[in-house]
Amino acid sequence: FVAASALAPMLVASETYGKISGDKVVVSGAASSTLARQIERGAKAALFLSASVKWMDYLKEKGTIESSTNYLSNQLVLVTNSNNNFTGANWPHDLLKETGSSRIAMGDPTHVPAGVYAKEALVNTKVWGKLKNKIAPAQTVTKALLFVESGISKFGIVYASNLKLSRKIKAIYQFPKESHKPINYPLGLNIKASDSAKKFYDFLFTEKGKKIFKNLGFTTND
Amino acid sequence: MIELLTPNEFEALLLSLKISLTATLLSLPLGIMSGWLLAKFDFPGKGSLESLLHLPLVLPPVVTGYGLLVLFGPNGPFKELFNALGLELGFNWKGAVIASMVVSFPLMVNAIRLAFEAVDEKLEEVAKVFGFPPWKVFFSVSLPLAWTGLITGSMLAFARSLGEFGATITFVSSIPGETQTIPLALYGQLQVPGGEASALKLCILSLLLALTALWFTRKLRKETIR
Amino acid sequence: MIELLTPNEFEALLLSLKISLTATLLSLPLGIMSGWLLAKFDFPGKGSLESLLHLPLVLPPVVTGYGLLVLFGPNGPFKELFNALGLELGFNWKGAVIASMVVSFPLMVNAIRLAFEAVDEKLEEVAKVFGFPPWKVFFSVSLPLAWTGLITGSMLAFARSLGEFGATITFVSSIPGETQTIPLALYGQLQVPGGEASALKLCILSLLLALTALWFTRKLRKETIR
Amino acid sequence: MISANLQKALGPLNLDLNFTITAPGITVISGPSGSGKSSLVKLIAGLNTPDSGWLNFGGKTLYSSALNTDIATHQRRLAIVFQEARLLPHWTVKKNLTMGQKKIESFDKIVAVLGIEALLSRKPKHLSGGEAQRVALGRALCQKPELLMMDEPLASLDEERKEELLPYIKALPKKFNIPILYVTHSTKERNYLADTYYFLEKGKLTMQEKSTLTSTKHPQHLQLLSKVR
Amino acid sequence: MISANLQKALGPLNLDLNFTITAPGITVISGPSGSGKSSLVKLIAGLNTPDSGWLNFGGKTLYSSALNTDIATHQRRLAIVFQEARLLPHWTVKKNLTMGQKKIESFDKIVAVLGIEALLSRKPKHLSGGEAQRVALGRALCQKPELLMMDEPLASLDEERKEELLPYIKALPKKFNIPILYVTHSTKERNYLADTYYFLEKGKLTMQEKSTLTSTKHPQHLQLLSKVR
Ligand SMILES: Nc1ncnc2c1ncn2[C@@H]1O[C@H](COP(=O)(O)OP(=O)(O)OP(=O)(O)O)[C@@H](O)[C@H]1O
Ligand SMILES: Nc1ncnc2c1ncn2[C@@H]1O[C@H](COP(=O)(O)OP(=O)(O)OP(=O)(O)O)[C@@H](O)[C@H]1O
Ligand SMILES: [Mg+2]
Ligand SMILES: [Mg+2]
Repeated sequence: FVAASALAPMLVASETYGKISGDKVVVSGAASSTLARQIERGAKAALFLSASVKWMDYLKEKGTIESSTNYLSNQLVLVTNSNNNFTGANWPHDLLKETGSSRIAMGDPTHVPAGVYAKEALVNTKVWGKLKNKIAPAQTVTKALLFVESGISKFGIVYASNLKLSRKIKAIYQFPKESHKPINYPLGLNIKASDSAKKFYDFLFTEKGKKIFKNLGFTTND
Repeated sequence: MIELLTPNEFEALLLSLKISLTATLLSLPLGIMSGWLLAKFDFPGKGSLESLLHLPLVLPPVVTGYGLLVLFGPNGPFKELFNALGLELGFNWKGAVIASMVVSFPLMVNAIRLAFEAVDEKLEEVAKVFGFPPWKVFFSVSLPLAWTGLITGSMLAFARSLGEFGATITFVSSIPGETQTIPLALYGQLQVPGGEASALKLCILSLLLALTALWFTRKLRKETIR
Repeated sequence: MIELLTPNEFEALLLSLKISLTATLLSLPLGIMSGWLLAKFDFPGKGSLESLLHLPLVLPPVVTGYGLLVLFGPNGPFKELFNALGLELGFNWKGAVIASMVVSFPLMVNAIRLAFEAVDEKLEEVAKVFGFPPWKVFFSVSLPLAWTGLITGSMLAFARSLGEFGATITFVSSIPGETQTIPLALYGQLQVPGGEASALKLCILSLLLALTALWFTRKLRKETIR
Repeated sequence: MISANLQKALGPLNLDLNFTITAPGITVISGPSGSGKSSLVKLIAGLNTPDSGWLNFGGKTLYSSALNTDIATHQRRLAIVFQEARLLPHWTVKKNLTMGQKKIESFDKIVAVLGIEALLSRKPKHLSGGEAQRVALGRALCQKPELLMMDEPLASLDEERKEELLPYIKALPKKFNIPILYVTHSTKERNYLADTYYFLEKGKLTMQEKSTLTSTKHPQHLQLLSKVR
Repeated sequence: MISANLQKALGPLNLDLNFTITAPGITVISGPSGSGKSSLVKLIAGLNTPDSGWLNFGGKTLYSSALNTDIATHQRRLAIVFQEARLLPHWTVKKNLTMGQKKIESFDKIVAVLGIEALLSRKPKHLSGGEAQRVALGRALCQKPELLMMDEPLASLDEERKEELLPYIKALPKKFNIPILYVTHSTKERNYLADTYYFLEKGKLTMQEKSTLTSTKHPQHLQLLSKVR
């Protein structure tokens, strides 16, 4: 099971691994919360790559997952439609001024991990107070991206890895690492996982495995 | 009761009610027209119209929401029209109304269509013979005789609007007090570990609304006096 | 056509078809029964039955899915029952069928109910007088005369099942080849860079399925020969 | 043998039926419009539940409010020609006649006397008023009921056809050994068919003497008839 | 004045109507069941489109296949008593009579002669067969049409009521200066009402001589009548 935002590289990884080992890996992508609840309710998912530490901890508490490692990390970027000619030069002045009557697209800060980080970053850059009524809380980061793509939002705050999803989007500003908690994707192994599942788990930590994720905009934690 | 709700939940309740009611009432005239056309006439392009109407039923709500975003977004083809009308749909409750309407429309139309099909043509003929022009035949005979269908159709549309989630959140996001209806608030609560209590409360709210609607429907049905 | 599809897409197509068809066919007997009960009888608890039937319409699909997960999931209360029956619903296509059935049932029932309500009681009386026992009255008079409603109801349920997303992904997750129907595959593709082409293809697939269903519906409707 | 004592309130009308028909043959029931003739037929058929009373037929209790008996309509072995044709719209004329039964005795005879040979494969929607009524009549004649009830079965037929059908109906009770309850407004039909004759008015049945059959209850008729002819 | 030349194929029947009614008064049309009488009424009303031909009424062309004219039914200023009552089930009897109009001339008179005073606030569902037919007749009488057509309006009424209504109907053409087209199977009604008399058979209309009105076309009737009386 894999958080929707990390589905793309996981698909590639499973395919690559399938070619190497001959084992078939089945990947299922959805919101971390959905997946966590399914695992809690007995889904036979050997591996769980969560977009949020919270849901991983939740499962650990329930005893379905023993331990986890922060496998991936990601970065937060401010994006705009490629048609716009804003740059990040005047950050955050432009953001405040140009948003106007539109809304900034980001994950819902109450529960979407990307939104939680984005809020943190805005709080730390001291603009949250002015912007908190100007955000469009999307159900997922990908949907935040859609808002920017369609032009209904001028700006959006998404993961760096999301940039690969759309050619109509450009990043104009990368939030500094210190502005928010590290964005980590913890990877956990179900206590009931089979041996072959463990092998795939191990494969993900090989250089080959990590490279796949790097190619798609993630950073892997060594 | 109200004291049991947090302000957020109360806001969601009112918003759900407002959006669902508006969507149902706005759909009704169009639903009646389409149901009637489909029931009583054969015309070129009937098949296409039928398909178009059923689109939102078949497409996953995400796609519908995305479609709405493309169509009604600031770069969409209706941009000028909406500007002229002073209508802005992005990220506000009006957009949520549109999403609900689109998604619940097929349900409404089918119920109304079935009801119109069941109206005896011979009774419509009577009205014609006695000098009723077509519009009057429609309003004084066809429409009243299709009453149960109207009621059922409206109830379905209202209920579907109350439960509407995917297209709405994709089209207008989940802004508390603006577009965050009960289902969206509920979803939010489910995403937070430990949010189940509030989620359950919202669930029950939904149900209460639905029960009221059903009760109302039953009353109105009884008015049918064939 | 088939060559244009990746194996994954083809799998999703077959799965969607299989799940939607199974769900529609399995719902039909129950839908006919409920529609008939609601149309023809007044009984204590009718209101409650009606409310229960409409629940899945009012609740956001996510909640429905979550409810199913809790009720029918591998750790749910019916665990032993299902084990005894050799039925496993968790995370396989059967679970997806259940999700589709639950979600589309209100649509089916309402269409069938409307049709039964429109059947002239006097004709049922004729059959009784000529010695038809109740079951025969039902099968040889009521049911054939409610034909359009059955068709419309089935079509709505099938279309709704084709588009079903929220309850399914929440209940049985999105496992390729097992539970990943077209809408779920579509959702996945939207998460993958460069997935738009495939997403569009899946969209069109959905539409083609729906068009076929509608065409079929029109054919069957024409069989009505009042 | 039918004997009944049935009460039923129908809006402003209080039906109070008290009668015993011992003789076989045709019992004609007349009475002004709205006097309860069709309601009587429905009560005997069990399509309407009486408020109180009892109904015996051929030694069986079909209904009794005291005993809480109410035999279901489909077990009463009846055939009815309703006042309206009430054909089943999804079946052909032929299937409406046979009601799905395989073998109907003297089917061809019935079809011939009703003149509906040419209609057998049609759907009821495409029938004229009189054609539909003839099919409804044929449907009842195709049955072998224990009691046959007809509610103005000839009302919308042309006189020629009526004249052909009257002898046929008159012969039925002997042929099949069944009683017939025949509702009509027509003095002519009544005079020709009635073995027993009841007059229904304001919900009350009164048996008329045989001797009144040839005269008419309402002198006004004769008066007008003489004017017209 | 009505003149028509209309063709219409109805299943196996080819209606070929060719007639001119110049005289005011009542034109009676008889003919065996299925000969096309109701269809004729529908064609004149524009409820059915002819295959070809033309129809003139009072100097206006209502239909002409050559001129591509087809005046809509609601503009033809008609009133019809259909063979079936066809009351609007969602309206009370009163509203069915007035058809929503405020003032109806001699409303009370019509209601009285039909004996439907007690029914005015009822819904059609609760009417007996004859009651419904009387209301349908009343509905037509409440109109002030330019042409009144009646399709067996008295078929299911009791004879007393018929005798009362016949003189009323006979007086209508003079009173309102309109022509009436009256379809009936009854020789009695025909003889009493007809100013002109047409016989329809197998889709063809033939005008009957005035002199034939008092005799009957079908000797068989007399034969049976003598048997019955
Ligand atoms: N839509 C139709 N399709 C085929 N045949 C039809 C249709 N409508 C009527 N007919 C046929 O046309 C003929 C004339 O019908 P119509 O109702 O005019 O008869 P009618 O003279 O009024 O008879 P009746 O006295 O029985 O009412 C009938 O044989 C009928 O079956
Ligand atoms: N469901 C009902 N509710 C109220 N009144 C009713 C109902 N059904 C019938 N009636 C009334 O009961 C009376 C008897 O009706 P019924 O149909 O038995 O008359 P009928 O003798 O058959 O008359 P007709 O010769 O006109 O057919 C009528 O006055 C009718 O209005
Ligand atoms: Mg009657
Ligand atoms: Mg006719």
